[in-house]
Amino acid sequence: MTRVNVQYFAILREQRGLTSETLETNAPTVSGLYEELRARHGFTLPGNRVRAAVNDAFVPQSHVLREGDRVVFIPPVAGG
Amino acid sequence: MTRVNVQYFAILREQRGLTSETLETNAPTVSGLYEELRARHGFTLPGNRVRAAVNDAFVPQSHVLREGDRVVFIPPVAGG
Amino acid sequence: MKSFAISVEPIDVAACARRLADDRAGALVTFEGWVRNHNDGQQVGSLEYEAYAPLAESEGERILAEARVRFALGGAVAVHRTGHLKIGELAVWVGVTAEHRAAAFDACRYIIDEAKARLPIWKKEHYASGATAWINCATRGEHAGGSAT
Amino acid sequence: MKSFAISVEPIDVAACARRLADDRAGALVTFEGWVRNHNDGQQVGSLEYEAYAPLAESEGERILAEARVRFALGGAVAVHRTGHLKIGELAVWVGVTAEHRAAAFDACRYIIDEAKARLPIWKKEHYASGATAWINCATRGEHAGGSAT
Repeated sequence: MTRVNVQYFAILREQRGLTSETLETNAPTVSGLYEELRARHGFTLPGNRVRAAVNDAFVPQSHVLREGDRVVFIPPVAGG
Repeated sequence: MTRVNVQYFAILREQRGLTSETLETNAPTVSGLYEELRARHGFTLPGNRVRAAVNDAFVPQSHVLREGDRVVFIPPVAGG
Repeated sequence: MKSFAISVEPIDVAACARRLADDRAGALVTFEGWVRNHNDGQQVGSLEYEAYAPLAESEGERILAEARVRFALGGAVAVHRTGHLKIGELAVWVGVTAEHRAAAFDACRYIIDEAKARLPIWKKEHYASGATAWINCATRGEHAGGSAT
Repeated sequence: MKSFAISVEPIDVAACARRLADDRAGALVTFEGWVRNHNDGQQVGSLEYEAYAPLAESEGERILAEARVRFALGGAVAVHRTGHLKIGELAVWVGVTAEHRAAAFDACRYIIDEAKARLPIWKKEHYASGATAWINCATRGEHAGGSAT
């Protein structure tokens, strides 16, 4: 199990009902963690529409989680 | 003879030494008037580098002068 | 002071412009993004901006650095507001100086285009009806950090 | 008040921008032309601007009207200073609003490009050496009223 802190913004924050939480996961990667949380909380955004950041830097979906990581899932931005 | 008022700006004002004058001319057009004044006052700008305005509107070089016209000869502008 | 900032306070345009004063510069081009009273045919009553601030600021600095490499600039400063904004309020300010105006126009446009496409900043429209919507979250749009080119 | 003005007084940027406030506009792009401390490799100490004001104002209004026809604008305002200006002083200000930023950028650039090429406004550089020169008067450059395209 890996312990990570997850922060939520915008639509994910509203669907989760909180701004951050610390949790333990068996998911090896950030994409695995998103799918786990999506199933648990009913996030409407599919994983391929969400980017990820770890410790305040963008990371690829295949990024491997480490103990203590701060993870942020980033919904599509407003753009135009 | 046609009586016109001539206003000078920038390098023409400095070369003429005044900002406006009223004078009588036999020149039928603005370009003829410029050549007359250029010969008299030693303006360095050739006629093809000077535009003309009459009564505060741009006119072609062939514009025919009328009694009472206010004529301005326009040196090249600063541009860029 | 940082060149790119996220601000919860109203943006002080005069103070931003003063930071760009430069005797070698002949041109200042600025962009202001204002809260519009409509979008996609709907009446908008107000707009909420939410930012993932640490990453928005580092990505914003990266965009300004890219602009300095691409264009012959003097200075470049940008500020993005967060919070609940009213119609007409200033949401984002970008200012760029250069010796010549072409570089200033190109760089200012580059910065705002990249900022809109790449910064993790979201907006929620509040409509006259009382409904709200996170823009692009559930529909179209680029991902933060995606390329806009 | 006129949309295009020649001003012997310092340009009040905040007042100009206030005239463009518009709840339907999402973008304001501004251009400021500042007196640079150098030009073509020479140190410049100050700059004198002289305008044939009535024609500069009517031609300036024509340029703003052209921009309104070509681009989807909200408002457009421009002011050109005359007189003897110091380094860093504001010589010309152009502000354009639009629903969307692309039109505001394009229109602002159009207006300043046309203004520089077409308005009967001349500038005289004063150099550190004490020498002076009317820019372009005796050398290169467009004629006032000529097309810049």
